[in-house]
Amino acid sequence: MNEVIVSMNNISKTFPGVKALDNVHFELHSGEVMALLGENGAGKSTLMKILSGVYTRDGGTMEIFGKSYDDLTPKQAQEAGVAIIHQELNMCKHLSVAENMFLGREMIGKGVLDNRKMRQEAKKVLNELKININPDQTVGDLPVSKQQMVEIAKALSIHARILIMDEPTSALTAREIEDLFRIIRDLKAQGCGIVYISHRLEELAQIVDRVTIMRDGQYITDGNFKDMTMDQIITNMVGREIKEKFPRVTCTKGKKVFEVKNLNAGRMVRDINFSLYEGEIVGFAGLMGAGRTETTRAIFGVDPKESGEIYLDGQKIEIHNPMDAIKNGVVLAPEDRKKDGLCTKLSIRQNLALPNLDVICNKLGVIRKPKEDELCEEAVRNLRIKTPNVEIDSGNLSGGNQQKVVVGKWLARNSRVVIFDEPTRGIDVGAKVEIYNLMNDLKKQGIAVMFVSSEMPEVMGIADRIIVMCDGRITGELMANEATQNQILTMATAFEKKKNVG
Amino acid sequence: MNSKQQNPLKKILAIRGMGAALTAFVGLVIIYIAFGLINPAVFSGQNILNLLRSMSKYLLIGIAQSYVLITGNIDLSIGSMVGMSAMIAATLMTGGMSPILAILIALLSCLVIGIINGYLVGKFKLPPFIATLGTMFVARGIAYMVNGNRNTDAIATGVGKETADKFQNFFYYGKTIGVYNTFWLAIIVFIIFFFVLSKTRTGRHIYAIGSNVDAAKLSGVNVVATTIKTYLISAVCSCLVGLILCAQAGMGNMEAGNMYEMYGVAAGVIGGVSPLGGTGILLGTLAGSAVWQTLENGLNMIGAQVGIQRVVIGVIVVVAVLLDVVVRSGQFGKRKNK
Amino acid sequence: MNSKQQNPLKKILAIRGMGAALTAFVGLVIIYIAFGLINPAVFSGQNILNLLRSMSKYLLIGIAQSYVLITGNIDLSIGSMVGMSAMIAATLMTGGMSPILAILIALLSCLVIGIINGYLVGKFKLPPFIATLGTMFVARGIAYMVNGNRNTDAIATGVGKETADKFQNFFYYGKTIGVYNTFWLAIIVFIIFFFVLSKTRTGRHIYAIGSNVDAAKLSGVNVVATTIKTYLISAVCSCLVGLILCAQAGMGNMEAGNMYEMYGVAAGVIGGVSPLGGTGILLGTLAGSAVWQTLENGLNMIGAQVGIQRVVIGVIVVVAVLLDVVVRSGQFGKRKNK
Amino acid sequence: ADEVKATGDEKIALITMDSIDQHWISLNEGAQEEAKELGVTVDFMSPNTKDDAQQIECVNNAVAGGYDAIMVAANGPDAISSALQEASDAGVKIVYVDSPANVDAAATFSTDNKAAGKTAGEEMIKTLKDAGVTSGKIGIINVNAATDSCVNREEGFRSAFDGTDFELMETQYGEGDAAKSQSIAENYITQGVVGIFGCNEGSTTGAGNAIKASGNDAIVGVGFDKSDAILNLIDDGYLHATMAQNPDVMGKEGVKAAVQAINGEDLGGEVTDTGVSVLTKDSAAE
Ligand SMILES: Nc1ncnc2c1ncn2[C@@H]1O[C@H](COP(=O)(O)OP(=O)(O)OP(=O)(O)O)[C@@H](O)[C@H]1O
Ligand SMILES: Nc1ncnc2c1ncn2[C@@H]1O[C@H](COP(=O)(O)OP(=O)(O)OP(=O)(O)O)[C@@H](O)[C@H]1O
Ligand SMILES: [Mg+2]
Ligand SMILES: [Mg+2]
Repeated sequence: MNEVIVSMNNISKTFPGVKALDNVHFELHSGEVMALLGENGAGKSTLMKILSGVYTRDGGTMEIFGKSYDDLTPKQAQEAGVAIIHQELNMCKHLSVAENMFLGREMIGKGVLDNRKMRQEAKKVLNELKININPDQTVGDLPVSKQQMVEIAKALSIHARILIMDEPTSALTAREIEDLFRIIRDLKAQGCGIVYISHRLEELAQIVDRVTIMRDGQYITDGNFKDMTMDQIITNMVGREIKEKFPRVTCTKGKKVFEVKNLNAGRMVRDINFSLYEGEIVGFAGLMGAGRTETTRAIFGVDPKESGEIYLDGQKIEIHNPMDAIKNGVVLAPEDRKKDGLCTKLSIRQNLALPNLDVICNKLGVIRKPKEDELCEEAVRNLRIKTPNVEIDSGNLSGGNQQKVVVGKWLARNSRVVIFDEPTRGIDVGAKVEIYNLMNDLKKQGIAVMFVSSEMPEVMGIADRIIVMCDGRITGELMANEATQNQILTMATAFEKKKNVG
Repeated sequence: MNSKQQNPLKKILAIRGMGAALTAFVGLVIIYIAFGLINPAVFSGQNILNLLRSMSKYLLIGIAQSYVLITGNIDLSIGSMVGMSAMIAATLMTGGMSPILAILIALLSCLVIGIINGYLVGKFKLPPFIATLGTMFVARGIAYMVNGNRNTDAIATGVGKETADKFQNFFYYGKTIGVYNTFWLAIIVFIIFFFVLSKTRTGRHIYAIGSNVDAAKLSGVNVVATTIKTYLISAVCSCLVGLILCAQAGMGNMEAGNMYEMYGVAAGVIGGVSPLGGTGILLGTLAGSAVWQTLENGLNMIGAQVGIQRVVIGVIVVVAVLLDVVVRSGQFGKRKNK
Repeated sequence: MNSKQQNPLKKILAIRGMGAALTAFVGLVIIYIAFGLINPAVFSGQNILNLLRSMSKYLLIGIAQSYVLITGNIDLSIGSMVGMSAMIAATLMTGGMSPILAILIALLSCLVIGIINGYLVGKFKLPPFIATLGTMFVARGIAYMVNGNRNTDAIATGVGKETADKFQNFFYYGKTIGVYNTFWLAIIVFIIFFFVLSKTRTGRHIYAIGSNVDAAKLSGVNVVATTIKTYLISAVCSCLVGLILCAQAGMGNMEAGNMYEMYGVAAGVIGGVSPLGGTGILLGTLAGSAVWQTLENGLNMIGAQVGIQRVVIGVIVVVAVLLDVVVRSGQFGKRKNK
Repeated sequence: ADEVKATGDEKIALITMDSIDQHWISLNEGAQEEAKELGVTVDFMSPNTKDDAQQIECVNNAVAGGYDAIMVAANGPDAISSALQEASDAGVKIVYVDSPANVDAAATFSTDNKAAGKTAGEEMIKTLKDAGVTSGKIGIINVNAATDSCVNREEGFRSAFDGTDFELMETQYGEGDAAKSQSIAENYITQGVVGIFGCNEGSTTGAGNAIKASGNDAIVGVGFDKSDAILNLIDDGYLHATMAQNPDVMGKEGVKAAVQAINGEDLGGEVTDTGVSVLTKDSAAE
């Protein structure tokens, strides 16, 4: 126990225009959970992709179980005992759970695929994890959190001795996270080495033994988790001190701005009623899959509504599509920035301008360049987007900066209601604070802010009022200053009994 | 969960892609009967034999294109490979070479085009539409060049009447158990590739690539090799069709196989193969190629004119996919768009 | 940040897609000079005039296809719309209708096909390859049907020699400032659509859809309307080409425009328009269509035979894109494959 | 041939190279006229485009459809022969119109394409000589290298130039498409040709239009087939002559022969040249 099983030294990696890793040093022991921490773009994923054979390094040495490796393919890495759960979901949506789990290492019997055996094996692994999923189910039909669990099961089914988890919990429900931690502890006891990457620093205390901290592609420090304070960790990650993790400003609650009445839209949006007021941030808490995203989409007109009314400043408004919403001053910064938020092939300029073309263009629909320049410069300045200029492909920005562009798209216009869906998912502590400050600015301007988040501490830290959803319904409402984690959790798990039958 | 107790019909219907395939079969029956009611000669034994023989080439082309489509790519060079293999085989035989050797060389040259396609798309990541548009021109150019920009003479002039007859009977004119050889040939190829796609590791990888190429790669699937394999299979099937056309005509025609790549797409898509990759089964392609051939044959037999023929074919292509999209909409919880 | 102080050349080069467009222009010059060295007649004034006139149709087709490609779709019905508009205009004029009215009706029918394409792809989410494959058959079928499955007589028989001449001169035979009208027509259309794509809201929406349709929708872009617009633009350009071919021949030819959709893809792609959507500028399409026409003209002028012509064209298509991919590889953070 | 008698039950399939060229349409019109006269059925079931495989399918369909005779214009004489042999073995009578294949038929009504091509060549040489031109480049536009009748015309045309000082250029193929053929012709004109030969309707139209576009009517255009557009071009002086075949005669005579063959008469496989007429401005004016 506790011998060095991975040793990476002086690892470097350059992407066109970016030095992602600069002489990085990393060590993993058997039987430990190592947290790999750092800001967005620090190079965590890149380092782990080198270890798992997805990328080749430009320089440095790498030993796994004492054997040194030059170039490595994903398959060779697997054979060396390395399994990785990637930051992004990597599932073939058209294939079944079992087919996905055994992809690339299918079992063969009598010369043909042995589907029965793979199914049995898959079932076994899923049962061990207490995941109730039929191995024959098509993966694309599963909710995202279940897909993430399949991904984890797939990695575990390899029986690897080195397991890398790159933000495994960002799409899991609280109960699933508990199960995952139990599994991690089991594996640790069996002597596996685990690399754990997460931006949810509050999780770390539950499982982590040691931490390695990176910043800007460089190794900063490592050490025992017990020996560091959270503030030290954060300072090392960000390179500066962060005074307040949840900066709160107080405003007086003004008049009612926005009201949703009896909104129904599909299974996940049932009879939703709530109001937003000037000078307050309303947090929407709940477990993954509670239907908050669907609610925001229905309000914004992306998904069709079955029934319900929406009032803005006392006037009833009709929203049939995002265009209607935007026209009325209701805007949404969506949850999945790669999928819904950004045109990654287009420049920052084009992304920032896209929803504001009505303002930027003249009556004939021709773009007024000075106006556009002005808008872009302001957004870059206000949001402190880190970029040499606005002509850069937005897809080349780090996650946090991408998120800032997504938010920045909406700040150039005079909105009345801004809906943020998981605006801080997957971004580092420093960037998080900047997003919070942004929301606070809006609040001060008297704009109604709806803030959906699955991270309890931030909802409690930033929101003035918290609405909790479960299974498509609103199950409770609390004032932030008197709410406790337990109260929220109780409301977030208030499933109707009949739901559990089907 | 207790899948073993399931009723067998349900089990078959549960196979992914089976629904679309069965829909195509039903459509086939309806179309066939409709034509037959207008012209009873459609029902004649000889016509059925002809139908089976003629659909064979579309089946082969359909298999070729389906393999490529399931990986989410496309092969526009299919028709040109057909022409190239027909011309190469015919030119060589007209020059006196034995059919077997000529066939092998034709096969080899198609495989070269297939490898190039596979590398361009799999390895160099060219958009398949462009890569195979290029090889489509190249292969057709070669078809023209092999015999100096003209069709060949009858192959009998080179290998002699007897050998030519043997070759032509083997691929086109001969019958086995009362059905034309062409059909048996296509069915054997169908069974082999049906098996490969549904029962082997390669088949599984083909679906995986079409569904999510990054995920497949990260799972250790050799994307380049698998992509090349699909283009090679496409080349083999195209070569066979070239040989069939060569046997049919007893000579090489430089324009042979023109537009066949599109017919292959149509056969696959009518049978439920998604051009977006990841779904479709060859049973669907079988149905699709039969639909395509029945349409062509039926419209001809009822004396429909060119114009109306094309309109009908176009409408059926659109309707087939429209039905599919409407029926399947909402699958994978795809957020419905208004 | 101080982008205003940048050197103007650098600024031009920084425009997205400009690199590929300039590469295509350089390629054009090289190809042109190469042909001219083999046959000096390539450099003659008359040949340059002919080149400008002939490339005009590829430019128009290229614009049509580029608009659709930039949204990440494709329009396979372009060639058929060309044939359809030529046949409709010619049939009506042969029947004695005034050219202006005939043109309007031809335009209208192309717009109908364009709207159908737009709805099938934008609204009903059919894969564009299939949707427009269907309308490709339908529009060609209509081209056949309008004059009862035959080419039309000379339009002069209907509208009289004088009017026919006016029509033919306007679109093809006449010159303005020493250059054929066809070229001016294409250039005007080019300037308009260049402006629309690069300077207007609609243009931005087109790029946004091609880059990420979901993000575009959530940014308030009307995806259905914009998609329909691109297919309508494609229809308008195709109609113009149909009229040009009709004027050129002085009659309607049912097969007019065959394969033009592919030439449009080639022109766009050679000029750097990505078939995956989101990138490309019309300046590239201009260069691409000139390359395509110069190839066709040059190969012809040096007396190259059909076979070798196709091979050369195929190789150039592949090489153009291969260069582009190699040069840009690593951009967009595409994972490199070992 | 006026003693042809029909029972009225005769079913004849007419399979031409394609179903859209004016030429085939005229042939069909001639056939239908005769069919009406005799009270027999003639079904026009031709491929959409000139394609061997499609034409063979049409022959197969005709056999399956129970026709008593097939009138066929062979796209490729070798290509279609095996299928025709099968048809013949199944007792179906064969009559060739326009272009024969290699299987014995009851009768053939065709143009001798090679001879007609030669006539066209001679016509061009004569016209050029009359204008005092005895040397220079001649351009040739063909459909493609696959259509036998057109290839024969080209061969005949070329043979007429043996021993002259004219330089015949590399043949270019325009797929029978008038626009494409015109581009080819324009390129020829740029290279200073004195004459252009079009091997079929589309090629000829293209050649005429290119000469018209160049404004240089000293260039001698000679072509094949007859259409309004071509006649107009001849009338305006942009084309000198066209070789007009007589497709309607082929159709009429073909039907008669087919009916005779069905009713057991032995026509002995006779080949009838239905001839070409050289249409020029003068002869067309008549
Ligand atoms: N494939 C790629 N091509 C180009 N640049 C890349 C690529 N992958 C990563 N980068 C760049 O390398 C740097 C490190 O990225 P990496 O994904 O390793 O960061 P990370 O620490 O995992 O951040 P996060 O917490 O946001 O996941 C970033 O600047 C990123 O933009
Ligand atoms: N892309 C998708 N495809 C299919 N179903 C989805 C998709 N996204 C969400 N769902 C389904 O919609 C339901 C609610 O979605 P989601 O998980 O986004 O809820 P949420 O309350 O917004 O949670 P969170 O915002 O924390 O992700 C889930 O049950 C899930 O199955
Ligand atoms: Mg990462
Ligand atoms: Mg959500």
